[in-house]
Amino acid sequence: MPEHHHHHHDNPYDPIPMHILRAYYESTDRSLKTFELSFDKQKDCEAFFKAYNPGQFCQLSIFGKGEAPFGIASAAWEGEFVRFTVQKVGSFTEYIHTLKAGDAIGMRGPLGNGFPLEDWKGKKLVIIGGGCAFSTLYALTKHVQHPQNRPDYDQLVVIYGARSSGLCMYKHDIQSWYQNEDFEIHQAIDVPEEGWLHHVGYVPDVVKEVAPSPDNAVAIVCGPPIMTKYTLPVLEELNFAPETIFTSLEKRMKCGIGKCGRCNIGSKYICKDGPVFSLAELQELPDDI
Amino acid sequence: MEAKPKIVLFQCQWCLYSEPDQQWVENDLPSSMHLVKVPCTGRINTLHVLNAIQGGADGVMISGCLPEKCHFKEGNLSAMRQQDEFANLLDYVGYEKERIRFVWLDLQDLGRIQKELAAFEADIVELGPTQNLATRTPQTIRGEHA
Amino acid sequence: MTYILDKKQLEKVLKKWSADYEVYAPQKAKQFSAFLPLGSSDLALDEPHNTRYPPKSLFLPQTEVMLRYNGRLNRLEDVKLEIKPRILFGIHPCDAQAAALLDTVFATEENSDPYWSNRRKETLLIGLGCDEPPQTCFCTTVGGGPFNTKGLDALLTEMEDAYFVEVLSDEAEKLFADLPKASKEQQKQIKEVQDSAAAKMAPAFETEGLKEKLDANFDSEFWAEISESCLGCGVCTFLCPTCFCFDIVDEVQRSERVRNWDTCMFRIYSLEASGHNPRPSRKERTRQRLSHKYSYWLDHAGEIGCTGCGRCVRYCPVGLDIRAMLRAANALEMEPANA
Amino acid sequence: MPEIKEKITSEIKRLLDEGLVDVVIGFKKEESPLRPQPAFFRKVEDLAELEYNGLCQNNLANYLTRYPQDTRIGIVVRGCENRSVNALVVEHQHARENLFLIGVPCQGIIDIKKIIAEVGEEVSEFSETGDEVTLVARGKTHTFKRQDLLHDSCLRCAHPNPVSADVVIGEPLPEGDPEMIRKAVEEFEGLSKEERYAWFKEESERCIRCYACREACPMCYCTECFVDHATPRWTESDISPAGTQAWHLIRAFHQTGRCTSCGACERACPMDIKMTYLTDKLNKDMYDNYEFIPGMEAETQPPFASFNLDDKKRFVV
Repeated sequence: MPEHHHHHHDNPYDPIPMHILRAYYESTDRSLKTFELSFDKQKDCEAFFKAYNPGQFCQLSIFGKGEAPFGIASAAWEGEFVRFTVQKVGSFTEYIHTLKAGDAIGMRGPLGNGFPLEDWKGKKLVIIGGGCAFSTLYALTKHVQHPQNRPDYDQLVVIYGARSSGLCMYKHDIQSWYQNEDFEIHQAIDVPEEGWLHHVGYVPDVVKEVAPSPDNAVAIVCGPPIMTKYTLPVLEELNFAPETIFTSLEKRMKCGIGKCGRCNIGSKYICKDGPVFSLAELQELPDDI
Repeated sequence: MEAKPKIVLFQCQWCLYSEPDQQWVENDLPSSMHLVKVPCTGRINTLHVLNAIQGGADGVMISGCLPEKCHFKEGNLSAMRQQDEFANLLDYVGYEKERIRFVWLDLQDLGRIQKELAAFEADIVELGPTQNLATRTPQTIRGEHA
Repeated sequence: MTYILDKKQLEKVLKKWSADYEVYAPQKAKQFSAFLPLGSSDLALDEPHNTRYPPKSLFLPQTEVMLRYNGRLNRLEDVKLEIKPRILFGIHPCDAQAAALLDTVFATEENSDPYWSNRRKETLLIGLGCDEPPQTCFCTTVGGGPFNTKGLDALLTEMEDAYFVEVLSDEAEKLFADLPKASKEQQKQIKEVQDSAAAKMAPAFETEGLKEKLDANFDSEFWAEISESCLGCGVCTFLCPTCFCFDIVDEVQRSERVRNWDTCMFRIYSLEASGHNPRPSRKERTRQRLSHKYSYWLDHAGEIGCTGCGRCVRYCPVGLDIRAMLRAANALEMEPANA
Repeated sequence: MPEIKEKITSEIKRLLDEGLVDVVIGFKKEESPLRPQPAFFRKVEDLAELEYNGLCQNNLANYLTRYPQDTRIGIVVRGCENRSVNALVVEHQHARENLFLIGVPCQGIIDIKKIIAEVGEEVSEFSETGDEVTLVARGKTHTFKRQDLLHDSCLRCAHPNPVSADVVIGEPLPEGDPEMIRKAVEEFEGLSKEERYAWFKEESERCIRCYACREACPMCYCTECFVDHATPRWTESDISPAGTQAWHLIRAFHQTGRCTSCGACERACPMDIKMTYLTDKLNKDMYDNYEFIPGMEAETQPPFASFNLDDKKRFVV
């Protein structure tokens, strides 16, 4: 009989009972929808926020449909809810899109390691996102934005690209960021549109154009694989060291807690050891993505 | 058999029955019968039939157009070859092939679908319940043996 | 403490334990022996090798109902996890070692797997050493041995008319305390039997530096060569006592969330919704299987994730032999990674 | 046998030397004489490893679908393998002109499970002469009649000779008796339905869903198998009775008019599950209803790929 640890008796496979507080479309083509979930039970709420760190993800769970991982798009200070933006890509997300306020949903998390916020204290944050993967970066920005956290970090540069203005997420909030003096915000869309006042072009090109200084800075890149692939060399050209570049990986996963085995790259499990990795860490891993 | 046998009816959407019959099938089918409309009997995969059986159906009836009147020319005949042999295979492993019936129907056959279903139901009652093929039922923890 | 269990007393002892435990032991089934609840069939303790189906299934069943739910409410219903205490009698040391290895995956400090852990903490492993190890076995190569005690609560060594029982845990002590104790002389005999069994097993391959070879040759054509005949079935991994990968699916008609053994040898294991597959061919999948056992396990637990039980060798439908594959890996050059 | 192995070797050498093929699929020796392994010869030097004997238990046609159509493949084929190749050519899985079939009349595949049951797995030597098989296990010599060790499907084999090989090595063997399969099927059909179901249940529910049967079968080449299909999910993917029964029924059914009765599925099964009684039944019906035997030539589509208005005589009363 082996020694067993009994830190808590909860079953990590049991979804936390949640319900939908608010659901609203994020994009004009209705492919992106944001859900804010609140907890059925106060103790689950407390446990969640005790553990939560921006950059983490949750498994959303619908009995009969299964589970899928989604990055958390809200900061703890925003209230006792958890925000996700779900892109409609398959049958599971299609189903989630049909849910409305009041509907029941299950959630497991927070899972994985978030951004190493402690290590970043005192530094400038260059936040680079594209598409719906920007959601966790939104959570990060919201977190840093809070008056209590803001003094911990130096300048904040946000570069956010979407395919078109209609696909830009969190529009009203991001619009308000422009008023903020210690914020540098760059939005971009892929092709020109009438009335668009910001950058036009792909994210790597915008990064090149903005050319953030690597001095006392870390860069955080989250986006579709192709965007990440072309952004990393731009950052290296700008003299960001691999230890100061961070990204978040995605892979097929099931359990979310490092047991079911499928999301590994070499000996690292994305769900448990990630999803956030520094470029320096990634360079140590085999090409198994 | 205490309760009425559960019957799944696969109906080709092109071989509509006469209007009152179709009305009956769509609105008044007894609750022990379950209607599945398909674009052509040729579209019915044997997996559909097996699914119905494993889902608890006591009998499966497939209603298709007459051999030379298929909307897609010969979907019904190609279906027949497969469904016939599938029924033979099920029979081979102990599941009576009489529980799967193929009927050829035409628009003119007024009242025939009711008669066919009633006759089929009577035959299934006659056969009694079958234990010979597992249905999908909640599992106790299995796998702890080989 | 070492006790003597007379073979003639065995059935009686097992029956006595049955009052307080569910006792499982290898028994003869129609085709081959398997771990079954005591009384299912005749005991099969005399077979030269392991049960074909690994006893990991007693901790991690191939199919397990994790949760039951009410689909309409989208809410959980309770599934009882507690089990009656168990004894696995006659488990071979390689399988016991595998259970201990898998504790590092499932019985973790954080996010401990309750299904695994509940069964493990309620189960005593009474091992039976192998005095005639078959040629497909290679436990001594990977740090085990035919009389290795890792993971066991007691180890039996078969002698002429009796089993000599080395008790290794307090719980097991209670099971055997009534039996006569072995003398010094008898204990020496046990040692001789055990040593001679281990001596019969020649090292199958070199493990020193193997991890480095595998890591360095991640992109090598070697993987395509050794996997060319691989069928891509799940025999090696499903029968493996240390393979633990699983899939989680909702069985809709049953309102159950179920986990099933899964395997890196299947194409769909790593296939993503986008259609992208990081391991598109048997080459990448074979690499994952071998690297996991002989490299990643070392990073995770400091040990090789293979106990040399020989099942993958015995039952591979195309005769692929992991020992030959690893010897071939050892013969590779140390090239820079990601070359 | 040794002389056949030599002739195969020299034929492959010729094909490679003359640049007629890109790869030749055959068997090679492995550490244990019990387990020769499928092998892929691209260089003449590698031919020293070549093996050919009754223990070569896989159907090599299985590997054809892994190569692009324009790969020129040489392949060692016995009767069933030749028919599998034909069935694959019918289904356009490889271009016949890019295949070179080295035919060998087959005396039947020896079931290693039968050997292990008799003498254990510690076999150090294996040899065969005519109808006799000699094994050395744990230093002891055992002699068996080949017939007593043959795999069950080979005992019922009707066509041991290659039917369309480009070259045949060895003398043709007498054809088998097609009644053997018929008799076995009819014997099963003669049982009561409860007995038949009890058998099917016991066999199918031992399944561990490893899909070795699927992967060992040359005709199971679908990119996505029905059991792997996500929407809709056709069957339970676990080892519940309904899941395993569905797998065994539909796997067999998808072989209707395509299976060449090679028995590779059963030999691959780690749980010793019988499967050929299902495919034999389907094949028997295909012959009785449509006079079709899979793989006898490389032109005719199997019965389920076609239909005939005459069918209605059978189906419409």
